[in-house]
Amino acid sequence: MTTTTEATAAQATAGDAGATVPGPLVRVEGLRVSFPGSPRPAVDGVSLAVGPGECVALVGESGSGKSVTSRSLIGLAGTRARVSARTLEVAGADAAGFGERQWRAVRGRRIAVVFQDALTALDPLRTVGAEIAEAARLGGTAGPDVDARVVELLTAVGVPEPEARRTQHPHQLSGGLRQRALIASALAADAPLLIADEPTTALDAIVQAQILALLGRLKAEGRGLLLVSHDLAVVAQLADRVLVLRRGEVVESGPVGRVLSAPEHPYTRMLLDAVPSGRPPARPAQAPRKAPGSEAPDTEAPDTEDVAPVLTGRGLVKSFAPDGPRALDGVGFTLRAGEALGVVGESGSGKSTLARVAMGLSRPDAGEVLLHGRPWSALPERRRRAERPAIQFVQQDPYASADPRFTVARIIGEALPGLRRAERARRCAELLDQVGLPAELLSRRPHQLSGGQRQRVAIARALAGRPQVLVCDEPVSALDVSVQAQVLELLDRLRRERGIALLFITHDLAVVRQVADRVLIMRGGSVVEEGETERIFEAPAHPYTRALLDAVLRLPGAGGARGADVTGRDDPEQDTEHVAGQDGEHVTKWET
Amino acid sequence: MSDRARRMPRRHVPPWARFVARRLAAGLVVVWGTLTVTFFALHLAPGDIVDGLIGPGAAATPALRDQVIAENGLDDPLLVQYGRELAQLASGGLGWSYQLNEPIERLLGSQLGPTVELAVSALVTALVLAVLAAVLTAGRGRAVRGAAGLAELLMVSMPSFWLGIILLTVFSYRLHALPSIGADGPAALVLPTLALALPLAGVLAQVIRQELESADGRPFVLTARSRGLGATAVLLRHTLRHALLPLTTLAGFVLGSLFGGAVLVENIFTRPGLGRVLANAVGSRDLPVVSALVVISSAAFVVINTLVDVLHPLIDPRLREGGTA
Amino acid sequence: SDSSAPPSARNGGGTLRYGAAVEPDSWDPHAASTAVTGRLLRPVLESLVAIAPDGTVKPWLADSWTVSPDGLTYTFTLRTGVTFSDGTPFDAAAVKANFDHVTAAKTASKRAAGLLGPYKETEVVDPRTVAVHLTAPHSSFLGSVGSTFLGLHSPVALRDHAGDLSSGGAFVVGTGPFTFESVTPGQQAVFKRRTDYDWAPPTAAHQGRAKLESIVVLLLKEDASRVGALTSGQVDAAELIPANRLAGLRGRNGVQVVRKAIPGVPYTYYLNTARAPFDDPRARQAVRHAIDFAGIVKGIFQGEYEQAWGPLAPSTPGAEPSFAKPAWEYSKEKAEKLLDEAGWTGRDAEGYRTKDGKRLTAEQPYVQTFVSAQNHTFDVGVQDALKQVGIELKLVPLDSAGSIGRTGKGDYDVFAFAWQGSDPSLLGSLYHSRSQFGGGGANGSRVKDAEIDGWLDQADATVDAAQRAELYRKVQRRIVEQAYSFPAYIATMDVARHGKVDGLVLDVDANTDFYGIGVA
Amino acid sequence: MSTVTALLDRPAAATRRGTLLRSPARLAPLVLLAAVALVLVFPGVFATHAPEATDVAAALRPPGAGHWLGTDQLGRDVWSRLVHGTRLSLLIAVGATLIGVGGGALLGLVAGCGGRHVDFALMRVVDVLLGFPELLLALLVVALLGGGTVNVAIAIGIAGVPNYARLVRGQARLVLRSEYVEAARVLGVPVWRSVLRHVLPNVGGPLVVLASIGLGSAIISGSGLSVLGLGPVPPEADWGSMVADGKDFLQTAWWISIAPGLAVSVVVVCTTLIGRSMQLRAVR
Ligand SMILES: Nc1ncnc2c1ncn2[C@@H]1O[C@H](COP(=O)(O)OP(=O)(O)OP(=O)(O)O)[C@@H](O)[C@H]1O
Ligand SMILES: Nc1ncnc2c1ncn2[C@@H]1O[C@H](COP(=O)(O)OP(=O)(O)OP(=O)(O)O)[C@@H](O)[C@H]1O
Ligand SMILES: [Mg+2]
Ligand SMILES: [Mg+2]
Repeated sequence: MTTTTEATAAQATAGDAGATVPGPLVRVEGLRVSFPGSPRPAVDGVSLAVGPGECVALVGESGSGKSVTSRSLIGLAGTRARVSARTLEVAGADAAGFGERQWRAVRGRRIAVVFQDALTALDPLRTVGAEIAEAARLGGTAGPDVDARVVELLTAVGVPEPEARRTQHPHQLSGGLRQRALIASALAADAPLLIADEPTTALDAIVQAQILALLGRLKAEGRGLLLVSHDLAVVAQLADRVLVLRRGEVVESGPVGRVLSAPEHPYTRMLLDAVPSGRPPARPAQAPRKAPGSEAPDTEAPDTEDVAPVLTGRGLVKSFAPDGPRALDGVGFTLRAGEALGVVGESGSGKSTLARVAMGLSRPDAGEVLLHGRPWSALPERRRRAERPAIQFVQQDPYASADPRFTVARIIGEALPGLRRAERARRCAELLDQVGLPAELLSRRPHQLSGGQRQRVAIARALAGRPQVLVCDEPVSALDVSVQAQVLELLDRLRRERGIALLFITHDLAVVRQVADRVLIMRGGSVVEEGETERIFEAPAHPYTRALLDAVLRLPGAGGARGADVTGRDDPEQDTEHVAGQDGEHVTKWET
Repeated sequence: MSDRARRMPRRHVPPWARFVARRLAAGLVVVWGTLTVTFFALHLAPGDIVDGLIGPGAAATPALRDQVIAENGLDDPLLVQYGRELAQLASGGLGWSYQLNEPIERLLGSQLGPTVELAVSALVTALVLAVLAAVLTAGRGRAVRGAAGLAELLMVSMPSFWLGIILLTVFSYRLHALPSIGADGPAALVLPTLALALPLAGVLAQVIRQELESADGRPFVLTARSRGLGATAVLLRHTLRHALLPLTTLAGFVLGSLFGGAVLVENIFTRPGLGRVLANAVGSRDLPVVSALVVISSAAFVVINTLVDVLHPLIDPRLREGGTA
Repeated sequence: SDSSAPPSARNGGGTLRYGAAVEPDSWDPHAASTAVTGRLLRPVLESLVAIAPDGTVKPWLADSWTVSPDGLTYTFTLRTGVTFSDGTPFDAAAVKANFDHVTAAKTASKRAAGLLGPYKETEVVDPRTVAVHLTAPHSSFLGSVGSTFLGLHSPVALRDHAGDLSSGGAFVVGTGPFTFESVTPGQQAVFKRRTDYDWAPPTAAHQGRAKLESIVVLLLKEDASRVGALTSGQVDAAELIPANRLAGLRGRNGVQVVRKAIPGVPYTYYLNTARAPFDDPRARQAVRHAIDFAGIVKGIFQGEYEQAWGPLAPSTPGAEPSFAKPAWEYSKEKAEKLLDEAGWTGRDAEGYRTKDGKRLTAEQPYVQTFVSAQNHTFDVGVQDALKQVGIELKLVPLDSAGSIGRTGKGDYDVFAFAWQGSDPSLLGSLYHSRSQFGGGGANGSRVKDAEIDGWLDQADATVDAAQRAELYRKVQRRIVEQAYSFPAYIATMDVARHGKVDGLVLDVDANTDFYGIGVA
Repeated sequence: MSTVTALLDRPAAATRRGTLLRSPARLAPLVLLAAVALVLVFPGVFATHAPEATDVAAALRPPGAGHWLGTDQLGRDVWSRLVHGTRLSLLIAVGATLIGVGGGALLGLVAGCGGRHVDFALMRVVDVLLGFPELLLALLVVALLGGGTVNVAIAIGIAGVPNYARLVRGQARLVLRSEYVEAARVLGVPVWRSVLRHVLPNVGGPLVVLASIGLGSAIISGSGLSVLGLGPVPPEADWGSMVADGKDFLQTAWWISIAPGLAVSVVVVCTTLIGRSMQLRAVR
């Protein structure tokens, strides 16, 4: 235990250890974190150090301890976490004996964090402006400057109309906007070290590029960056060194170029192999491929040609204030059995709103949604209930979509009514297994799961009732590539075997290319372009689509299966720009 | 569904104003309902109203009974009496006390002020104490929080007349620090305020503590802490606001316990006040007085609850979009 | 010696802060039911006659009076030079206005009208002479006229503010040494000295204006508050100190207790003689023998009060002197024997006596708001005492309306209450067969005893004091002999005062006489 | 090994240190309540005297050998009265709380989860109830149902209904908007079941606090009503009426009312602690 004198000394050091400290901003050796009730430690012997102007990336399997590691560095591993380390230095001070007060001096000012749960990480009762201002004030900005600083930060992270947005509450923002607001609040105090846990999961490619450019600039200014990401392309662009985690242990580490191009550990190799190719998947011939709308039936798929649309939206309009902007402005779509419709688009363009309207969770101001050709959005909830099990939803925010009091078993069990206890337990375990989760998680509560684990629980729940339609809002955003591949494979199989229709919202173009038959491109509440996936990727018609595709990052490296080019177009110039774009500004322009 | 309603162009009446107007209109119905139940309750209770009015100790002659009955129209059919009562109140006057034989305005006039004064000061004290208890113990060790929690529980479980007597004994009779009686000046307000406020503060503090503890693990609290906010700052800027919701919902409970506690506390501290009047009036079935008090109390509740319902969306923006759809 | 000092020194002034135990239900004694109204208004409202501590009648606002031989007309010659504090002169018309107000239907008098008895009318003979006519002889008339219940309001106040008198304060205007300044219900009443007062009764300790400049009466209903206010010096004197606090107060320096037994009817248990089981005198006597009154009194009142034996407290003028001593003995054996004789020989599972399979049960309704805590405790003690001889006493809590309803119908076996008063004619309201509940009386035992009725009627009609007293003594002896009722204890009025308060004496009704008090 | 143990998060440290200490602390309220329950079931075993037996010779004895908690002004044994009063006290406390919480939760849930009009109408009914002084409500109930302990419990329970109802309805409206209730809706879970599964437990926190406080205040309210002759009828006594009876003796014989007062406190403290730890176990 720490004596008072030690603590005070440590605090003093932490307090005035400013830019004068030459050493690493944070250094930890042999970090071990375990939670009561878990057989294995969540983090087991991780060592890392981040210096000024350096970016270290943590990559690895979902649930491998990336988030727990990063939280441990600011003393927030969790109330029941048992944390130990051989060495733990923060801002040059020995943090081993830190008490709450010393940690407070470190948090925000020396180390800022962007948490993974971006969608729930902001106080729902306060405006995002207030949240950012709070961080700014703690960072020393005072008085009248604060407002200006808030706007400046929001602009920096690419939030359109920052003046208007800062007065909004988190629930009024789209997922991507929330994430950007969270990043802005983490930047507010100018901490020398920034820990960013999956900072771009909810962002479209263009905005993501913008954020990455911003982070690159910060790095160039001499700030340290600890980046947690499952997106290897992002890692490749920003990181100097990379640590690959698996089951709480570092399996491989080294300079980013070496690890990504010449992986030594089989797990790393497996991970790189799992990166979606971005090329059109080799679809089985019998997979139903639909031509959009009224066009002539596809002769290749005679068995589904006369299939009536399962879910149709017509002229959907939705706005959240009487005279406010329209989150949906005349959107229509058609989804047939066995078909996958991808929805991509700008963050805040109304994708989630569309999903909620399609699900009958939100009533459109105009237009209607039909299920199996029958009214759906216009029905009273009571009459919808009977059909609910057939149309399932994976919400964008898996954290908020699970009752914090429920265990995983109950969360999934809720979708399995009428089963006997043992049967239900068996089904739950089976479903978890399908999404690559061990059955031991059944007794956990949501806050005891990693981000990717929560997301998979949500997917398992949606699948439990064997739906015919599945609406997924960013279902794989928190999954590392290997797990993501497994989940996508599962969805594809269900589609083939059971003819499930998928409405698949994602910002990840590689994923959409792999999954979707047809794609809707949305922007500002409208569909700007719609068409067969290949057509859109090969020959985008709308300038925004082109810009979006252009903004896509890809893994650099030696071609082959690993060298992924999502756009599918050969554009070596673009490639080099991306690789070199680590500290250069990456701005993509388009006309509308 | 209300999204649609909101879109409909309305004349330039702000929605909250329309809401308040609607609620106050409904409030009138509430007051009427309360009054009606009261009226019939007092008439249905066993025993004759006249006997209650005349009271014991009086040598009640049949002549006196008839006199009181005629005087107050108690021989009219119940519905006629009910109508008269309503008409009386509708005309704006509170009427005349059967039992005390004086106008109710006068009876209540001198009593309303002290009760309101006591209630408000007790409410403010209770709130301040409760928040203070939460703030001072936030983030402290288990022992400190446990001790504070236990102290709050003890406050809660103590009858206020007891607490009153103990406060009196210590501060007034033993230490001669504060007056035990009367309603003049702030000094005389201290002890009765404490007697009323301490149990209430206990309740409020418990609710706050409960909210804080369940908020502890939420992601937004983690974010706030990651900015370097201390436990107190997290509490003041974030979690307290979350606790405000159940707290304000308790406003009715608070008002009720202030009223109820006032009866006993006013007695012990010899303060004028409505509590005493009510106890007497109910005891002697002095219907006009009871009705007047019921009107006052239910109007107070209507106003408080309307206020709370207006406040809620201000506290929690998620409640601003109407309807559950 | 006191009265020989120069007036200026005597009447130096000062304020008395006085803790009263009860709050009046009405500040108009003509309408009120509670004795406290009179107790607190005595300094403001005066009477035609004054009652000396021995019960004799002395002149006050009436210099003299005559009673017609048939006892039907009382003619008062009024004192001159008396004015009400609003300047109205006191005269015969004022007296008439008051008595008319008492008996007016609108006043709905709960007590005063009863005191006037068989009132017929008041006649203004001349400004100084007033005659009150009765329809029947009423020997206690003079005594009643002396009580504050029949105190005299200013006729102007009666004319202009008849509806406001109950509110008290400046509406109440009298001839007394103090004026009623203000009242805050639930808190206090304030009285101010009248400087031109000069008509104190001969029973008073001094003449001229009062010694106190003002009186602040604090209405401290809670015993603890009242005693606490006294010990902490917030009041100078406090009345009705509960017995269990007396010992503690006596030991304090500077505090003195002035004590007087409260005259009237002690807290008394009335057994309903109109129905079984207490229509049987043996059952009544058994109950009386079964209760260890002395023990309970000692336990509850810590030895401060004494057991009572007679229907009237010994301090009441006209009380039978022999009842100052034990009139029966406490003996469970006797009780058991009497009950056996009365046929209650069986026993049921709970140990209660039975007769023909019916349990020996008695119901005692009570109104908790009107029964003091001590008296309620007493009831519980009695309950246990009766249980020990096999009688089940059920205490039935009711609200006041409910209880009046039941007592009016005679639907009870035991009923208990006390009644303050200083005239033996009280017995008429309690034991005359005419005085049933609801009929203007409080005949708790529902006694219909021809002998008692006869004596009471005679006593009412006679004008001879000695004969009247003897008749009332007969009534008292008969009540004890028949065990119609039995008293519990003799309550005393204990007023505690700080040393700076002098001249505090209790009058014939055991009420504080504010006129004589001075504060150093 | 030269592993330095770094306790990075203070609460975690506190938890670990407290584990051993805490279990008995968790246990204590359970044990105490169990003891109360035992006393309730077998008062005869614990009482040393008959509860209503007076013994004026032994009045106002302070706590001591013969009378553990002393005697009252009639010489009754305070301990035995306390023991025998347990049944009535808990009857009032638990009965009133059940009625209050049950009725309130039902009303609140229906209002919170029903449509706008249902909500509006129900909340106005609640307002009417709220407008009643508790005393009056008690009188009404007694008028309609007759006196006695059970009806007093009903009266106190009804008086509590509006408070619980408003609380539950407020929380329900919030929880109903949460995404996890939405998720349940998507699964086709009927509203009422969602309400039972998600809303009720989430409303539970403040409700448990209020309800456990309600237990004690029901006893205390009961004592207030018994002053009006609406409570237990002597010789029966509950803790509330014992407190009320003894209040005039606080200065001279404190044990008469302190003992039952403490009993009330013990029950309130224990139930609250248990309720809270159940609550917390559900979220931690
Ligand atoms: N509070 C907790 N209690 C118990 N186990 C926990 C807790 N928090 C995290 N874990 C477990 O620790 C492991 C590591 O979690 P962590 O959140 O660090 O994973 P991650 O690498 O960030 O994964 P992802 O990419 O899915 O976010 C997981 O297995 C998770 O279930
Ligand atoms: N409850 C609400 N109140 C007000 N505005 C809202 C609300 N919900 C969404 N919006 C606004 O509607 C627009 C569309 O939001 P939506 O969540 O559908 O975007 P999205 O396409 O899902 O974005 P992302 O990819 O960032 O999740 C955004 O501008 C958002 O701020
Ligand atoms: Mg993570
Ligand atoms: Mg979205």
